[in-house]
Amino acid sequence: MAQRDTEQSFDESGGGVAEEEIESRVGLRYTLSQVRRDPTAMFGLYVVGFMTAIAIFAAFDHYVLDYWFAETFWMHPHRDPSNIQRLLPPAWSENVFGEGIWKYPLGTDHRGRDVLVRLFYGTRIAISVGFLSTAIGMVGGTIVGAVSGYYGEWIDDVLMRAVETLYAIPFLVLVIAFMAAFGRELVYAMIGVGIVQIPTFARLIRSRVVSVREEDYIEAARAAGVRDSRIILRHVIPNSFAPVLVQATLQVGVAILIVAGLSFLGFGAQPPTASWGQMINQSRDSMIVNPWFSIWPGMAILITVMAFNMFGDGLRDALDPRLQN
Amino acid sequence: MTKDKFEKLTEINRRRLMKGIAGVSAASMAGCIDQFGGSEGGTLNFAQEKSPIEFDPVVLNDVPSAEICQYVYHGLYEYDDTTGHVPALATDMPEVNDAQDEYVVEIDGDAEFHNGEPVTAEDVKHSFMAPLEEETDNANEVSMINSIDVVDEQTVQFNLEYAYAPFTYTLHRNIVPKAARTDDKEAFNTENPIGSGPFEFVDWTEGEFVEIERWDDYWGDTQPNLQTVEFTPVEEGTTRITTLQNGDNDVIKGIPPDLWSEVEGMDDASIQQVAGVGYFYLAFNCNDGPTTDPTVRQAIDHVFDMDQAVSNFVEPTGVRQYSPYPQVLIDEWDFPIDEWKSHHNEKDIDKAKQLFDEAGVSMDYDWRIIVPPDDKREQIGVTVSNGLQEAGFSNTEVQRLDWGAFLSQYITGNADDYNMYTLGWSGVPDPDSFAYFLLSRAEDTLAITNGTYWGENSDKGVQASEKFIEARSSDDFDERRQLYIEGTNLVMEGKPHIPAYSLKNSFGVRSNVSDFAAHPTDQFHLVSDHNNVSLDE
Amino acid sequence: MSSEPLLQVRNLTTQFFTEEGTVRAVDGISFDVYEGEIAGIVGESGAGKSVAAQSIVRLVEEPGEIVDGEVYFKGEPIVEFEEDDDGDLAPTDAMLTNEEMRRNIRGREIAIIFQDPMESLNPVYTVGGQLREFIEINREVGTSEAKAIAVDMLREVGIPDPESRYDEYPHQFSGGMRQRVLIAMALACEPSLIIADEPTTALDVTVEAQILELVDELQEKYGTSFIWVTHDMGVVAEICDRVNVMYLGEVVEQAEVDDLFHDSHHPYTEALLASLPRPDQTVEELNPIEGVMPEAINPPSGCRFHPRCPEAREVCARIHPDNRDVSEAGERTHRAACFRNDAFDVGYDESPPLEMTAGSGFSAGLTGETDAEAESGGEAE
Amino acid sequence: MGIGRYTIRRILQTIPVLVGIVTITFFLTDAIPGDPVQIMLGPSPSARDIELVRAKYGLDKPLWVRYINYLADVSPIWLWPKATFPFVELQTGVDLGKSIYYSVPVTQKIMERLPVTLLLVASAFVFAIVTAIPLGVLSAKRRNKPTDHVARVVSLIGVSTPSFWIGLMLIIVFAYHLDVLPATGLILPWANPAEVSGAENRIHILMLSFIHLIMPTITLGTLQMAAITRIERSSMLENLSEEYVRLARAYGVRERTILRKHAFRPAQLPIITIIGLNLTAALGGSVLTEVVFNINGMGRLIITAINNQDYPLVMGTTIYYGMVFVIGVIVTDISYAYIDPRVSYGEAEA
Repeated sequence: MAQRDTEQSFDESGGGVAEEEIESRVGLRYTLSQVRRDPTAMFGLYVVGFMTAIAIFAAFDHYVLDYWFAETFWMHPHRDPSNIQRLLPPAWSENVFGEGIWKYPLGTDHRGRDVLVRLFYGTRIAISVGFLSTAIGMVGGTIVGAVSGYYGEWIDDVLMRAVETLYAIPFLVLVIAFMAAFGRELVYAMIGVGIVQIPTFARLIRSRVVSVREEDYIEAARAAGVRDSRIILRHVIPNSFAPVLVQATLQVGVAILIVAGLSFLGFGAQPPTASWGQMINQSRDSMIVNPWFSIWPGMAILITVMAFNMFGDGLRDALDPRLQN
Repeated sequence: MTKDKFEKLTEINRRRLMKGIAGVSAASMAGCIDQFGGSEGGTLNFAQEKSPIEFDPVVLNDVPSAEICQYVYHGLYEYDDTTGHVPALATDMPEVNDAQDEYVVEIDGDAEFHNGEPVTAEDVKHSFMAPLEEETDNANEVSMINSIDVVDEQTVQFNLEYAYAPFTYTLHRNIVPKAARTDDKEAFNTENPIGSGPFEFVDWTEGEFVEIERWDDYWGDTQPNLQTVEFTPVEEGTTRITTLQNGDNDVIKGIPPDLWSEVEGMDDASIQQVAGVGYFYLAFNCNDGPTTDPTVRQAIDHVFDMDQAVSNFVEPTGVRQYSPYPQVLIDEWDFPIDEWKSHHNEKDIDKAKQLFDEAGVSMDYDWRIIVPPDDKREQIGVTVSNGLQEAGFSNTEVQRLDWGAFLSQYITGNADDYNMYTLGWSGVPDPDSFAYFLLSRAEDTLAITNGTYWGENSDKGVQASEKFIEARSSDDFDERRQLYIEGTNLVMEGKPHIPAYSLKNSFGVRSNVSDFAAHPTDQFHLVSDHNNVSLDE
Repeated sequence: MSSEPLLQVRNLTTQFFTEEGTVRAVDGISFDVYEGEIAGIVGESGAGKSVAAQSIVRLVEEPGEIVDGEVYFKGEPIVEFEEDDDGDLAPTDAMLTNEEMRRNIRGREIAIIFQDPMESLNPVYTVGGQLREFIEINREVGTSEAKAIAVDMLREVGIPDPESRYDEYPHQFSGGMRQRVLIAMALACEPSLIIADEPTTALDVTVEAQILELVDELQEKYGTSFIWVTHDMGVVAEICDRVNVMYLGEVVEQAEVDDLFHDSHHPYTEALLASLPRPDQTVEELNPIEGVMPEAINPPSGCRFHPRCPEAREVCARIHPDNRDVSEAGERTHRAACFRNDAFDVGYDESPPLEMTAGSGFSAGLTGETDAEAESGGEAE
Repeated sequence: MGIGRYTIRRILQTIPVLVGIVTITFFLTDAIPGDPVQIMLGPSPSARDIELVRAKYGLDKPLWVRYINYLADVSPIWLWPKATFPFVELQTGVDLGKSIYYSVPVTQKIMERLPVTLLLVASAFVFAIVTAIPLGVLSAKRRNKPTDHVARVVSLIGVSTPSFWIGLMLIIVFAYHLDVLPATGLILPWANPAEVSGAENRIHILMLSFIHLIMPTITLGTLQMAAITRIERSSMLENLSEEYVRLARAYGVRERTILRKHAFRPAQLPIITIIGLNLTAALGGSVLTEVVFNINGMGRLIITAINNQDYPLVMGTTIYYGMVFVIGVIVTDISYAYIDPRVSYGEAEA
């Protein structure tokens, strides 16, 4: 009979990147131990770790050292070099603006700044917005989903309609409208992208909670007079943590893509702060003459998002062995 | 409304200013027959930078729409190949009274609209009065008109509120048929505009294309060679170049600086360009915040090198400009440009630091530079921001705002909104167009087109402002010149602006297009007394 | 009963090659099925019953593989191995190809009924459509005739108003009704042998009884042979003619049903019999045999049952008993693989008894087992 | 319960969502800084002008009054209270107001642009489905074989690449360097040949339309293609190990038939669901695609509206986006019900 238990409602779940309902019968620790045996997932994790390390370092240099490190040992990511050589190609090639030099291994941008150093410091934006917005979505979605699933009835109805409403307006449109209303700065991109992720998490959590709600130990806790908030926090949410973690990993990738799209449209980190989407946007005018300036930030996004997807896929597979390779 | 409206607004200013300058004879129009004869017909595909949105000159308020309307409509006067006037619907230059507040214009008896109706004095009156009566968005373009008298079928008299030197430019306004327009204004604006120009409006899909077609019964002398012209908006520079390269478009307007060499290198296309009558600048908030102090403005001028910035980010699509006046005015008015040029400062961070120190600006100050959504101006803003950081400030912010937000912010005079902004102004070839609107403290400029408040807040500013206002209503060239020089000297010293550059009107033109003419103020001419574009097969 | 068996299984060996190692799910089993009889295969979850059943029609899925043994059906070699030049085992040339299996054997000669009627019907097609398709394939009849057969068959298995229910979807049928449909499906193809793989496990007890009755009736009527795979001795008693008891991939006892029940020769069989469910309890609630069956990936040495066997002696842990005839002279054949029987001479009686170690070391067994099954494509137990 | 009743029930369920969309849109739009009247009138409006225009657009009333008014305007039916019998007044029809920037009714503007976006999104989904389903099936069939690895790498890259970047790269390569595909615009296949330059008849239009669609479709469709491939693969794998597939196999059904019928059809259920859900992502993505390819759809309309603080237009476009999504979800739900009989008969799924 064991197999039937795992068959639950796959039809509904779809298994999409955005909307995967993951059935977990095993704990988080077991999941992680499974992941460790998946080379693809581990590769993803290493890349994620690498990018995160860069982001943390970049943030440290930005907030604490005020680019002391960059200026002393490398180049300032925003400031114009004293001798501006614009739109240079990578060191090994040449274009109409000149021949690439090793001082700028990946070439220079439209202001003559080193593309590599800007990619490096742009990691901070991608990673931080990816993580923080997903965290906002996760926390918001968890609260909404847990409350909705736990109380049911009209609270559930109201919250779920609200969630559907949020989901019904295309993410990008909603975030753009949100940023138009509150501001184009990064922090609003973060909040906006966080908000649009709430439905994904809310649904996931809710479906878990609905099934957990009827469990004996919850009934027992309730009968023993434990407060609802405590039941939700101590019992219901932890029980759903593993699938949420998987979803969150995949969502970080989605968030990075949305933020890149926003930056591309001019909503997001404002110049001169380097962000990948904005670099692509800025490269548009010179794309023909120096395509490298477009290619690098695109690759950076691709690799980072792919790493999150690889790791997230691995986590999901570990959590749900039916989908394993 | 956005950059277009704003530029259009300023562009239209060129029409309302100046009088005594344009000594171009009306005769140049006569005898302009189609001397190219040859290949007639064909469709010219033209890529605009933005989509036009309306075609009724009474309400029209943006550059792309105006670019098209100039071929569908005629004004009483039009530009010659540079910035002179030639009569179009008028038979001759206007008769002006001594007080310079009455203009009498006679209309060409042959002129008629596409619907066969003759162009009458009533139509002219309607074209000028409708904006005021209907309170259209562009009504301020004709607000100097007190009344218009229909003298007879062919003669109109304009009575001005005050002597307004550049009024002949106002007379460039396109003339609409009163009856056809008032019949259904909505349809006239978007579906069925009727003018008296060499091309008829055929079809328009917003954002997609506008098609105009040669009017075979054109009353004028020069029949266009082109059969149809199709305008397509292509906003993205790279894409525009691509459509030029692959032949989707024969002419594209606006070449981004980075792609200049690419277009130059094309085998079957070339660049046509002419200096535009415009002025781009960095302006300071002289009303609030540290930039009220001239020392600080001086210091900021030292944190970067405008020469360098313009050379990096604007050239070759524009040229460095050292005063509020574009080259054409420098030449015509013989302004002391070398002296003004000497106010340019090289980058000198130490000097800047010293000046900041003198002025007592805290290194923690949050600098805020707002820029409109335009790459070149943004780059200038970023350059200043970088310079400030080099000088030791850590909190500098460049905010690229949408036109809507930008236009509502840059005039507040509030340091929380901006310490500096970059903006452009395109005007008519008269110093008034730049000095009065950008630097005077007149009621209709301060906090409206002048966001510096300089004319309000400092002695020098007040003095300069007074001179500019005075120069406006003077009818004596030498007196005006003197006033402008004195006022501008004060501007150069006080630095409410740091002049930056002026743009060229640049076009990528495929080699099968002949006789295309870029124009300083009209952007380009397809058919006129001096050119007639044709397509070689 | 004819003397020549309909199906002969000899030393059939099926293994699953997983990352963790080789699972010897079916480890050299042999049995016969004669025409017109119902042969039972009985054992606990994980004993390899279902894999054995699937191996007979060669439906073992990746990473499972039949590695040795013979299966002859009406003399046709469904499975046949020989040593190749290198001494490795390889299928013989005579062995039926996959195409021949599909065309001539599956459905047509040997039909199968799976454990779970809820999952065995495709939810997006009508019941009748599915029935008709299989009839068309296996009886080479046209669409309308197949439909007629299908409706008749539905009536035959006791589905009321079969004409209208023909067009309904599986979800509109109850579990018992679906199992009837599956039985109809099997019978409609007129096979010689039906393998029923725990067909009643998922049903509740009253429905199970009805189904068993129905099968008994139909089996008599059509004379079809059955292999009835189950873990339930009660079912065996009710329906089977001959029983094979499996434990950890091996047949440990083999006898006519009466003999087995009245005179079982293997402690495992005894334990199974002791666990016969009463109507007021479900099978799961009973935990009749101490401990959990070890994993087939690493079976215990000697007799595989010895860690759980109350009568295990030292010798049982050392020597592996084969399944040999333990019947007295003149009795019907009765095979068992237990040293208690006199047919073995390994010194069982002298050997010291073992401490019971039931279950120890296998506490995590459930999870592991589930995984292994999921990996293997699911041995439905 | 039949499909018909199911459909009606689904439609009724969307009403609160639509009200929610209007509400969110209204308050979000209201929070946009800047004064639309200021922008509308240009730099030098007189005080009188401002007041007039404010009144004209109803901007002089308090927020909640405007909200109620707007709700009344956009809902097809609305009852206003009134003093005399029957104490309510019926207001019918949908009125999204007039665009400030374009000075035409918002609905008219949207109706111009909506078909373009729908064409683009539909084309992207067709592309995604047509490529992803065979790829996913093949990948599942040849699990862990080279085909599968290639398909999985492709889909992994597909879900990880920013769509607008794909578009830019396509433009550089195919429009600029190879000069084989047009870089801008979209031509509707039902456009009037007389209005399209270079086209004389319907065939020309269709060809032009197709050629113009290629790059935008790939740009917008790649993400969907990759996502659907991934789901198709796992769904097929899932179904190939289903009991009913094994049953079919046990009854001598050919592998091909199993792949194409027995496993395939039920495996499409999650695909339908995901297409419905991903519609929101695709509509959002179309904003970027339209910007990259200079296509005048809803996406560029909303950007223009936001940049010009055209409140009625921002609200109108957002509401339409929501409506398109809601309708899309209903359509997918109904097609789901069509494929999966369990849904329309109202049986709760396991």
